Amino acid sequence: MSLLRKHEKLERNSVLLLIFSILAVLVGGIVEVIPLFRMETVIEPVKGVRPYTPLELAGYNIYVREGCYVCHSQQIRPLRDEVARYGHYSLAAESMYDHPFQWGSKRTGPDLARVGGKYSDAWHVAHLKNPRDVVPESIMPPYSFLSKNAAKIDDLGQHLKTLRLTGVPYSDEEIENATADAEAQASSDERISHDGLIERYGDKVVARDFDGQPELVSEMDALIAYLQVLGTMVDFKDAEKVEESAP
Amino acid sequence: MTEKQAGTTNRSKSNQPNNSAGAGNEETFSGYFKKQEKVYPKRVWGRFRKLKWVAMIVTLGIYYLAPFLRWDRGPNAPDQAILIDLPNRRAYWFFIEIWPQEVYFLTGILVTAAVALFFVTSLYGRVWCGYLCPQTVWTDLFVWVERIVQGDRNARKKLQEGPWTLDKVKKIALTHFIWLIIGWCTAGSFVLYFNDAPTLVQSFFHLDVSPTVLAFIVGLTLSTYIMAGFAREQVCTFMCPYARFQSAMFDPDTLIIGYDEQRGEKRGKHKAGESWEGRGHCIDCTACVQVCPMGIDIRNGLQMECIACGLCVDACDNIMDKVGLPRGLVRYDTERHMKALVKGGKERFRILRPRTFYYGGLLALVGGIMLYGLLTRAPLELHVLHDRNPLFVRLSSGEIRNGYELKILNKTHEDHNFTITVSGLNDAKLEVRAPGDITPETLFVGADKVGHYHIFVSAKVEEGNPLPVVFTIRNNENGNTDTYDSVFITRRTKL
Amino acid sequence: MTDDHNKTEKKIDAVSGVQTTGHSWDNGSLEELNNPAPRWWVIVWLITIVWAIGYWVVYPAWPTLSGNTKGTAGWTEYKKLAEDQAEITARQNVYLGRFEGASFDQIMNDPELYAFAVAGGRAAFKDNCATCHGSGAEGGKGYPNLNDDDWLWGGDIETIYQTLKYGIRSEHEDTRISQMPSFGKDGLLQPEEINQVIAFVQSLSQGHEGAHAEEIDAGAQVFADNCAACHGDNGKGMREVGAPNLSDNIWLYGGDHDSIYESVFNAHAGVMPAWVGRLDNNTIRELAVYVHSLGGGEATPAAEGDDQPMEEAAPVEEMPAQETVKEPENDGETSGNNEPEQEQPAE
Amino acid sequence: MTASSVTTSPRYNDDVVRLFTLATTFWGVVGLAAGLFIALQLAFPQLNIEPFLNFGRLRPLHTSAVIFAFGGNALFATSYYIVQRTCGVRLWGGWLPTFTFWGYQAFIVMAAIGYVTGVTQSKEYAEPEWYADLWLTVVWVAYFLVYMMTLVTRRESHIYVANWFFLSFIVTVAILHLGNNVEIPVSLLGAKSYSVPSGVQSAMIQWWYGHNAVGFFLTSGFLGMMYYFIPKRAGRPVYSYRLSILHFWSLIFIYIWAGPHHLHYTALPDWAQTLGMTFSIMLWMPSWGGMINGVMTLSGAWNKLREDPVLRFMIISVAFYGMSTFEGPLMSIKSVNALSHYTDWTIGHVHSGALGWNGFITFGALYYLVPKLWNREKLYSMKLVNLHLWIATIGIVLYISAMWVSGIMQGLMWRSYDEMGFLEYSFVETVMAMHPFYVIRALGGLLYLSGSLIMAYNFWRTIRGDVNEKEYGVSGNSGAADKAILKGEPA
Repeated sequence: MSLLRKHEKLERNSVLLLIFSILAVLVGGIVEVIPLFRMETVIEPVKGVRPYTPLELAGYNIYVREGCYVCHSQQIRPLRDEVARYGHYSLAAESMYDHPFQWGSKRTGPDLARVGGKYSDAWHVAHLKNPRDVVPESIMPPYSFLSKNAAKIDDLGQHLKTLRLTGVPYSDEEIENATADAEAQASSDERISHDGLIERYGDKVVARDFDGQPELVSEMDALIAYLQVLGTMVDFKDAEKVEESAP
Repeated sequence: MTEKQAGTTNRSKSNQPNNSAGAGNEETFSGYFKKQEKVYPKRVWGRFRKLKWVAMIVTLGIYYLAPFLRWDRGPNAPDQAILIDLPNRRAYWFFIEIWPQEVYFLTGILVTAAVALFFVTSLYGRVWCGYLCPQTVWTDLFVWVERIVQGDRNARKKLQEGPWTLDKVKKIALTHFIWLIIGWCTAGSFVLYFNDAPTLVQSFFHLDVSPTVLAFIVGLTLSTYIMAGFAREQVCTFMCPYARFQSAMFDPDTLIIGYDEQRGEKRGKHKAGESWEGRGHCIDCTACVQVCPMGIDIRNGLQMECIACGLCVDACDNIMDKVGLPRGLVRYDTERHMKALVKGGKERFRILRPRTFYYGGLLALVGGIMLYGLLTRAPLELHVLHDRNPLFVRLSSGEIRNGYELKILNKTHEDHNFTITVSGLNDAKLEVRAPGDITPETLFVGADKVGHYHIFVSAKVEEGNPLPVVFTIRNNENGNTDTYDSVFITRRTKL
Repeated sequence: MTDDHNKTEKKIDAVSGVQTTGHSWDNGSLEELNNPAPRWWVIVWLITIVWAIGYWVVYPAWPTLSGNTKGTAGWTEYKKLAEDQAEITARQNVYLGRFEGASFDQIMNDPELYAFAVAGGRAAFKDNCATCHGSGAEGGKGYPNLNDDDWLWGGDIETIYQTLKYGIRSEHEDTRISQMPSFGKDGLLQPEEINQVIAFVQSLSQGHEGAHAEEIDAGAQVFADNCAACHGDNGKGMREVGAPNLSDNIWLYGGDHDSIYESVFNAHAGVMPAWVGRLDNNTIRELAVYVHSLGGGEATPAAEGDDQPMEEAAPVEEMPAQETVKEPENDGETSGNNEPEQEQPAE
Repeated sequence: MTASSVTTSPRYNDDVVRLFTLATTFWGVVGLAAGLFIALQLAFPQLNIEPFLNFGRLRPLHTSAVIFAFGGNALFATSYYIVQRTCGVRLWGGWLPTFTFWGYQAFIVMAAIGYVTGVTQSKEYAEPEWYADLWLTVVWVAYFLVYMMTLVTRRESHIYVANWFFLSFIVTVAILHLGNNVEIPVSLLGAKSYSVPSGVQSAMIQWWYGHNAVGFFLTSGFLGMMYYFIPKRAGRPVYSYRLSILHFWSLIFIYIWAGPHHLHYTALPDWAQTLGMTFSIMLWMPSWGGMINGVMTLSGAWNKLREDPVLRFMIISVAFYGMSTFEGPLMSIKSVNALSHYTDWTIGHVHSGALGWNGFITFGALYYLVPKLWNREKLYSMKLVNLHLWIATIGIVLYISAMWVSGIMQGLMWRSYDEMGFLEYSFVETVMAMHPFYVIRALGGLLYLSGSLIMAYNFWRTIRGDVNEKEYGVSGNSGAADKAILKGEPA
């Protein structure tokens, strides 16, 4: 029986057609997606990557909310010009706590995977308020409202808890202290102790009044805290040896 | 083309009537896939054939020879008239020189080309396809080679279908060899547009070319060989999107090739001396079919395959001359005109119709903008990028200083010195950080180069919002200027 | 399906002469021709499939139970990156060779070498110096701003190089050292005297104000007795000992009353690590040119103007700079630790 | 509404098709207007009005409005129309089709309000948050039921090829939607959720989804449209039944693999990138199978192109389909992608597909449908259809040529080194260089939007029952063929 005759069966039986269609479209996804969940073959064993602090997480959520990913990538490709322009190429480990990933697909603006520490807080504040004040050629939208809005930090514990369900290793203590940690991280005031924050998230955590408004933990504080940590977690002096053996 | 539009594409009917069955052979591989029906266009003489030869000689001549044209641009620039200099990121076209920032001219060219295609097509149909498209021109050339080596239509057909004799092997081998040579020349010429032509030709003879050049040559040789030698009309029929666009540009006033059915039918064989009464002028000699490079029968009306090359017109005219009838049984005509003739009326060609004006106007507009851009192209351009980090510096004197990255684009072919000034600040001091004795008044930029300088502007100003400043660059020798708007920043942003 | 009118009658399409499949829909207005597909279509498709299979053989392609196929070429995108970068490094090495043999004087007058040094220095700065001095070298409290025109130890290229190489109060034996007394903590000055001297010092940069004239005068005396030895009679500072200029608008530890009080009471002694041994000499020299280019760089003092390449003696007494031509012996030992010690200078 | 005055065959449920047709037209204008606005924002950043009308929030609004609102409604309208005609039965499910209409509009509004107020998952083309995702699932299941059960209850023995494509589109989009939206809400009263996969896995799943949103929403579904309206409008049988079979199965099987080509040179493992690239190349011919079948179907009716602008829309759309499905595999080649990715070349590519293929085939289908659905003898004006065609075509030309050139230029500028081995351009210089292209692009968008407004006007007048007397008054000399075409009948 020819192929055409066999195909007639499918054409005459809608359920069969449906089943074959489903089978046809399932294969590719299964082969490509499932093996990626064997983390050890995908994520390099580098040191330093930690979950976001509550304030950084609040910043990440603002980044998501404002759709920054539509213009900024967070993925430095291993191409020599990108490495020269933005720094060490991105590792899978560095976005392992991003739910979802923020790699982006378009660079209307520059890549931000390693923007952390590149510019001062003051620059970020000025730039976010009105990009053209500091970069006259910029076409980025202004975000001055971030300075005026208080960051919503009272429910950060709930956010951490949700993320723990997805596999981010937040401890009970971190969840409990989420709001306090966020407040502490946004403050330069010496009267506020940063010890708990540092104990929980490591001594590389940057805690200061990011937006120059000590009286308010603003969305600006949160976003800048997030931007300033981007790409700074892995110490590449260490990582290079690891990469050799990486997948 | 008339009411009898049903009688259209008849390629299979006329060329391969036995392919219609389907059912019998559907179980074999070849039942699923139809082999290309090779077309053997017969030789033809006439007006349009001449025009095609001229078009071929002119286009191929330009293509193969243009890289060798020279154009004097002075000592600091290449003297090749048409050159795309990728390493130095410049493109030259006679008097025009394009820098990377100016490739929007390329957009202009693309838009102009598209509109021009629409324009010409709506007036004259697919004449681009018939006369100028590379696919057509090279195919035409390859067919010519085939004919020279293997003979005309019937000889070629016979050779192809005949057994493999030594003679056949020789002829086929020679054909393919010449095709490859042409392909190689085509590829070679392409590469010449990206390199200094005489130098590259020389290094060819020394077998000293880069792998990139070699890869391009191999790739383009093969693609020319395959496209013009084998794929041929299949490209136009199945693959080419422009063929579709052009067909969609047609309207009843578009010139297309048409068979005058009213005059031609009823067709039939005709012996010399027989009366023409009661029959049509078409003697069913199939000359129009035999010469067609697309392998169609134009008498079946407008078909998607038709590239409007006019060879069938020539073929038919020759026959009409022989049998003593007026030419034009197959001719370029418009639908409206033909319909009017059927009704006995007289409808003239409408060259000037609204679309002519739309397209003409659009073409003039885009062309005008391009021309304006080219004519007013500044020989000097200034970019001033404000330093981001730090945004400003407080000096020991209490003054505030901002840093800027200057880029001075000297698009002339001479070295020049420039002066930078800034306005918008009181008592602003300008300082250049550069090796040697360079001052803001003596910024040197080499011919056809970009000068990079880092400058500092300091002024005694109160803290406040960013101040708008304007930089002006002036050529010390010829006085050309350009300006750039930037800002002077004086404080860290607080609320 | 329920209504199975037999429509399997195949007919020949009048226009094309091709048989239809006999299926029809929409009251017979939709039919299908039984044309075969064009052969070139399947040939090109097969070529792409063959090509893909070949690609899978050569490159990493299919997941397996334990990992994935690696491909015969041993290709990874990171290896490719290294190859591409080597091309650029080769290009830069040409300049590096010239740079290595050139004196600062030659570098500062050669546009290419200068541009090369600034670019190289900028890259090295981000990796090594930005941690303390900030990525734009704008400094911070306790860490000097390298963009301005105020220098503790001198801003000509040789001195900057010297500072980079051996550091300030670093562990290197050739480092420059000075120490301001802790006037308050050690009881050298009474709080009242400190306040007086602060009034005086502030007046140097901010001008005299009538209301405090008395206090300023008293402070002037305290200053002359205790501070002028290092900071100079008029507070202009003394680079030989790294004593800052107190009469300008730049304050490393803050210029308000409380900050100055703290500085006088406890004294500061900021530390700059020695980079020799951590970075190669070319990089240190590139950094020197870069820092010099930031805007505060000063001209080399004319007197020393011989064309000796490399290091030239810095005019500092305590520092036996002449010996610095030889590389220290502990060169390799410290290279494992690339992080500069970050000693907070405030005691 | 006007539907009450309309009497089409009672055999079919055309009320819901009419609703979807109107929605398609409406959302088309909205989506294109949003596109024009954000295009202008890139050329003139002063147009950003923070916070609600910033580019970052409007861009998803634009993409969702054109893909899901315009394209989705078009797919609903045409699939419902086609499945009834080719199965010879009324839509299954009584009120269920009407529910899919209102349910789907509710989803669109829900999503749109979310974007503007900053409720987004930040996954391209899957931005709506968990509550909207859930709602869409309900609507989609209803859609699937209506469609599938209509097929099951059909009165024709064979299932027409358009329905193969529609069915695979509906079921695959369901799989993709569920697969890419595994997320946990922070609280049941709040909009925010976190996706379960993170990093690499989240990227791979997202582009498995994202690419096949193109593959099944914008390709498979629209091919279904093409397979009905081109043969109907041309009055010709489909060119090759055998090609239909071959290219349908190869297309749906291979398309799903191509997702990783959006992640070339990222932290995604090399092997997955290789699969994405090679399958994209192998997808070239299966995609072109659709083009060949579309074009060759017209081969016996080529002369109609001169008279029928609706058919012209269709043929141009197939040409654009062919162009973009060639460009796609080309851009999936890693070395090409290294240059093109992150630049406007991608934007140009997407729009040659979206404006040229999806837009034009939809316009063609709508021009066919409106007179039929409202039982009008002909469209209000054929000249306006022509005008729409020309304006939109010029708009596309401006758009894609600007984006091609700017994308390639930007890619080259990013990777350009000076003689000393340092990067030649700072990023912001490439932004400056984009400006002229952004202006040209916006101009192209303006033309395209104007065309769709002309279409909306034409529909409004047609539905009202108007006929442009002036235009048809002179139709006397164009003969019976013209009249037949004006009625939307194959001549």
